[in-house]
Amino acid sequence: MSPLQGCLLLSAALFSVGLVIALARSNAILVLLGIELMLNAANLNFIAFWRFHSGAAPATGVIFVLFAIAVAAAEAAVGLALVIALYRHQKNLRLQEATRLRG
Amino acid sequence: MIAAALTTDSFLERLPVLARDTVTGRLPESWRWMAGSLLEIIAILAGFGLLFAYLTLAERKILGRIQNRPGPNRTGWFGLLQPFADGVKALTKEDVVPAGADRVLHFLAPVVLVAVSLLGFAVLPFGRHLVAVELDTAVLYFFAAGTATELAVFMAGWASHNKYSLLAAMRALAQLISYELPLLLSVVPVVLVAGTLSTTKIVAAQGGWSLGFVPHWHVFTPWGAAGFVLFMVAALAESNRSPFDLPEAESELIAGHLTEYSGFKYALFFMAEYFGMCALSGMAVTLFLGGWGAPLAQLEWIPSYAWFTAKLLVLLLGFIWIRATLPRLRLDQLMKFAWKFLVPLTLLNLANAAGWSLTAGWTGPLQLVRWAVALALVAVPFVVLGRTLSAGSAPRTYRFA
Amino acid sequence: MQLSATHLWMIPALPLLAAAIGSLTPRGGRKLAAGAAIAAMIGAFVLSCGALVTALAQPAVHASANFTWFALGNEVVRVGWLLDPLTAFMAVMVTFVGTLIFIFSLGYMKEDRNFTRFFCFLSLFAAAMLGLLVANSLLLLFVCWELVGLASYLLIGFWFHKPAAAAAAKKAFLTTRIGDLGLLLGLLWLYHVRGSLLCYDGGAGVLEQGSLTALAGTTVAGGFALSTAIGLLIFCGAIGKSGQFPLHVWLPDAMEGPTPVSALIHAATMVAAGVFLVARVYPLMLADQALASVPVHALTVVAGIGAITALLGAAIAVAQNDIKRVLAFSTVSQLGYMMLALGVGSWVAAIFHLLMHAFFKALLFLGAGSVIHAAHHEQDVRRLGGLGRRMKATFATFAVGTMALAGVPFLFSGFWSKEAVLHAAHAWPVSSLPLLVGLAAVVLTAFYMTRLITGIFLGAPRTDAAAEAHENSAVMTGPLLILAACAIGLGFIGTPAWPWLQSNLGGIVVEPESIWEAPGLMLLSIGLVVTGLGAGWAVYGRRRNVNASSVDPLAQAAPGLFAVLAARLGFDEFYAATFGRLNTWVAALADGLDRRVWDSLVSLLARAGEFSGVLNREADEDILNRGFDRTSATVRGVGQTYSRAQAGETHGYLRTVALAFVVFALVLLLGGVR
Amino acid sequence: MTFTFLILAVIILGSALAAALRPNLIHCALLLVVSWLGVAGFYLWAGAEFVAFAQVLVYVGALSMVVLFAVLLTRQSRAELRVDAPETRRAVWAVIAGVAVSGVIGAAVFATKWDPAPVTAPEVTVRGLGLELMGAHAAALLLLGVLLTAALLGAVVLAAPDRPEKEEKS
Repeated sequence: MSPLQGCLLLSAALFSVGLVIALARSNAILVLLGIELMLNAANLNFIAFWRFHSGAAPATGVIFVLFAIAVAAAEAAVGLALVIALYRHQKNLRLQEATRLRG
Repeated sequence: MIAAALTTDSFLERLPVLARDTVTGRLPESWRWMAGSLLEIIAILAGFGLLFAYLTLAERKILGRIQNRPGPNRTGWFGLLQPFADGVKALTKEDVVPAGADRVLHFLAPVVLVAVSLLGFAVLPFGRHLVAVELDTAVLYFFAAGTATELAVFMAGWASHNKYSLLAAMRALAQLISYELPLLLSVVPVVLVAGTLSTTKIVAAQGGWSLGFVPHWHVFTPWGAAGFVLFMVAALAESNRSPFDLPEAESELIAGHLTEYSGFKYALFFMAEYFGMCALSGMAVTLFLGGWGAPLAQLEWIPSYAWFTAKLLVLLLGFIWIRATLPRLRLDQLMKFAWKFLVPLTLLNLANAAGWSLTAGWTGPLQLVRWAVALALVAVPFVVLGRTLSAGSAPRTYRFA
Repeated sequence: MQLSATHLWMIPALPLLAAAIGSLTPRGGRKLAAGAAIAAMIGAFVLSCGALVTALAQPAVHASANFTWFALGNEVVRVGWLLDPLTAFMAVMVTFVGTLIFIFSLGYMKEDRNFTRFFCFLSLFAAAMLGLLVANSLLLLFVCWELVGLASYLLIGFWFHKPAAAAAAKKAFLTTRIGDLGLLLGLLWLYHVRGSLLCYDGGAGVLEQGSLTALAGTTVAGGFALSTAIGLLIFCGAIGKSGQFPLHVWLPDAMEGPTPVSALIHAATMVAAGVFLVARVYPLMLADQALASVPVHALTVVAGIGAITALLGAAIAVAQNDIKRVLAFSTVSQLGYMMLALGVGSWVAAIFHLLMHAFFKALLFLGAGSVIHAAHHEQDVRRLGGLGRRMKATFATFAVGTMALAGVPFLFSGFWSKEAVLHAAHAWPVSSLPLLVGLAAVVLTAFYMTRLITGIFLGAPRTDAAAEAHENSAVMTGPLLILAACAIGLGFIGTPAWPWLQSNLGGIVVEPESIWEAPGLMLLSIGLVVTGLGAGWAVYGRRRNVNASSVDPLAQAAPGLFAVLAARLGFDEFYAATFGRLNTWVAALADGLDRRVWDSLVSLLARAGEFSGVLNREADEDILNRGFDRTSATVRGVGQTYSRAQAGETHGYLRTVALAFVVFALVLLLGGVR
Repeated sequence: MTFTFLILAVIILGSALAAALRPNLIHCALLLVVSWLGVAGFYLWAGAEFVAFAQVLVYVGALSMVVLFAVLLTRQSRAELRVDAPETRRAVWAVIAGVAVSGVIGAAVFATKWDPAPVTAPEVTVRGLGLELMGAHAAALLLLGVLLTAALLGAVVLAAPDRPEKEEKS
């Protein structure tokens, strides 16, 4: 197994764990954190390819990750603000109860 | 890489490196790296541990002198053994963990705090050849390492199972987050002008003298002076020092998030605070005061680490002096100060530094223009913002005091 | 100092600038507004003197500076400035008298709230008048002419809160507008025929020989020469502005404005504009003289109108009690003299009289203003009296003005100019009627001026206001003294012994009638003046202690005639009964048309629109809407069906996404796609 | 495959898995912080120093704080932090989905024929990175600034109370 494959497998596993957290836990904050984990897994892939795979310009992977981190920060800020708004509406954070937009 | 430059330096200058090489030179090649790192860690731990011990003593003595009392003077000669007595006391005290507390986190909080506050020392260049880790991104590393302190404060507050501790921790967090912004922003101009994130290169960029006696330290430029002041103010708040010591205000908040800590855990918190103070002061020395550089070319024979230590001590004594002088701020004043005063000023200072580096080629009378503009960019916003913020709040008059 | 025609525009520009300054000055800036106005007038006076020097260097030349104002297609409208002795003398007179009136106003309007506005209007008035004088184009002249009308409207109605003032302003504006209509028509006709309105344009101007020959050579309906028709139309404007019969009715009413305004209107500017206009287009008027075939020459009409006006004004003035009204009718009468002089062919005598009259009439009006100001705005002769002792300067200057107006021989300017007019009339071959009328007016003039001066200054005060009056400040008496000096001294520039003015007015060659040729006429006229003065003294001068309510001696002697004269021969009533009623009737007709015919037409159209709208709506609702309703119901049903997939459960969505990803990835993997 | 990498993988996955299982919300959050630190360690191991420190600054320094604040702001009592255990049915489905995804990705990784990888790490200095960011990626950087500003304002608007003035009155 090459280092690249190892990294990709780690990333896949991390992604799955994030997915499981997001799917299984009912607390909205934890769901958000699971999504953050998935994003981290994606970033991990970028770095892995940047390091172990010949390709584009030398700094592309790093820059990609930097942008991804910044976007993730923005996403988390908005997400947590949404969580607070959600809490103000239904006095708890159980995501399965936030079904007011059901068709 | 260091060895090449070594031969030209004086013996005193080379002494620490020589000492390390003497120890590691006896070991097999593959072990040298590990042993060298260990030696450096031990040196930092020992040096700053001792510094911490005598800093507490110095603080107590100086505060005492300022408050017209002798301070500790019973243990040893002039009370010089007092820190050790305190250490023994802290070690032998009962370690109380409140019922219902999160035991793991309660234990982890001081450990994490001390650990992360030690991390910053790794990138500080103590002397010409004395830096534990030479990183391309040293400044970033320094502040990244410092961020975990907030986590530790939160852990301490939350794990104590005490609502006052938790509230105090939240307040402390708010303060730390608020002041981290001006702290980081006041560093950016230095990075911008020096063109690097490496601490050693930043120190190197401040080498040399103009007119033969004015060192090229950043503090001697308009933006640098402003940046230094802003950095030190934010550093005071980051290390929870007076007048920003709200998180642990003993007299008002029963020591805040530290309420439920006693014995050696409390001592660890204490230690972490001093370590943080030392690290930030060391960073200030590195960024603004020319690091280990000597103020005059004639004084270069004194070894560089001595200069660094001297500057560091001056800053630390300044911290103590400020603590003895200024009263504590109210929380809203603290927040207002950070967001409405420090942050705008640091942003302006950043623009100022950008202008400074753009006009680096100006000579002759243009140089005067450059200085005038930069000075105006420092002074005018300071005065205007200060006037605006303090409008309506005249000095208080006390009727019965 | 010289001022060429090219720079002539600066003369009106200065007061215009002052007017702009005055209009932008807030109410408190009295010194700025007044200072700017007076400084501008003094500046204009200096420039006018320069222009006069330039003009006198070559009296026979009409120096002009023309330029293109704008172009409409091929039609190029050109305007310009004209410098000849007529312009120069008039400009000097206007600026000089104007300056004195402005200074006088400083004192007279001191208490008025709208002081700055007053000076703004005065400056505008002066600017318009000066613009009229320097214009070489009849179009530009017309523009300034209307501006004069506007400024007079603003000034007569300056105290517009007084209903009488507002009405007088309106009357002046509308009445002069009737004359202006004739003027405009004349100008349009002239432009249509000649394609230009420039007076002098190096041979191509309308007042130059080529144009005049063409105009006189064309005959229009009724056997009139074209020049006669156009000249008479232009003369209509002069009738309106100069208050000639039958449009004289506005002039006495214009007394409602502040007295300096009356002085300005009657002495220097507005009424003089009419005479000036006729004088300016005199070549056009003269063009038909040589033609024997025309039924009536233009100048004959002018002479006739002038004679009627002269007699009429003098007669009415006899029976008026308001100081300013007496002076106003006197102005009407004197303007009649000028027109008469123009009509009988003595252009120089007319201008001479115009200039002299400007000075002594300004003097009289300002003196009247001084009296009115001192007597707390009491203008009724019957309620004054005995002011001579307390207002010596005013009395003396007013007496000088009276004697100049009456034509007391040899010393006073009025005598020389009046004699010139009478002799010109005497020499007129067409008819002796103007001469007789003129002589009659001489008697009447002397009579009513004696009545006025004795009523104001002699005898005992008849009211408290008159008793408390005292002399005004130097800012008001100063101009009076200067004008009095002019009223005496200026006459000598046109005496037969030294006809300096006559020889210099040159531009048009009309031999001045020497008054020595008919010494009998002069003696007769002197005798008539003495008769008038004596009669006045006999009737009014000896009856010192009459009280304010007593009946006028003339009214006792001839009550019917006096009443008719006092009612100004009923012109106002006559106009009200004829034109006024016609106007009302036409308005009623138009109103009826509006209400009945047009209204019903419009509402019919509206009904039609309404009906089509109803049709439209019905079609919309029945046909279009139903179709849309059905479609949208279908769409809504589909949407409801699909929206069941929207479970609202976030986990479910995420799970679906994940499993879908697995399925697609499997498909790709098993399909062997790399 | 090095020893360091294995340790890092264990830290990352272990703390993440633990976070998936712990009932206590605070513990979950702190464990995820550990996981993020592990990812930062991975970046360091891979030679991307700058990204590693950025990861620490953003995730450990800022995001964790926001998360903890959110946790404390949305809680009424300490007991509430003990989140209910996942419902069994949903948990099973979640695990199935997770295993399926990782299985598919793993299969894809093994099914792909990778080029013989160049072992030399690409050299990226901070200076080079900065020049690249300010040069080729300047537009993206500007957009990112706009995005962050918008996110900040949006977060403030979302989290602010609906009608503060009404609350003052009551």
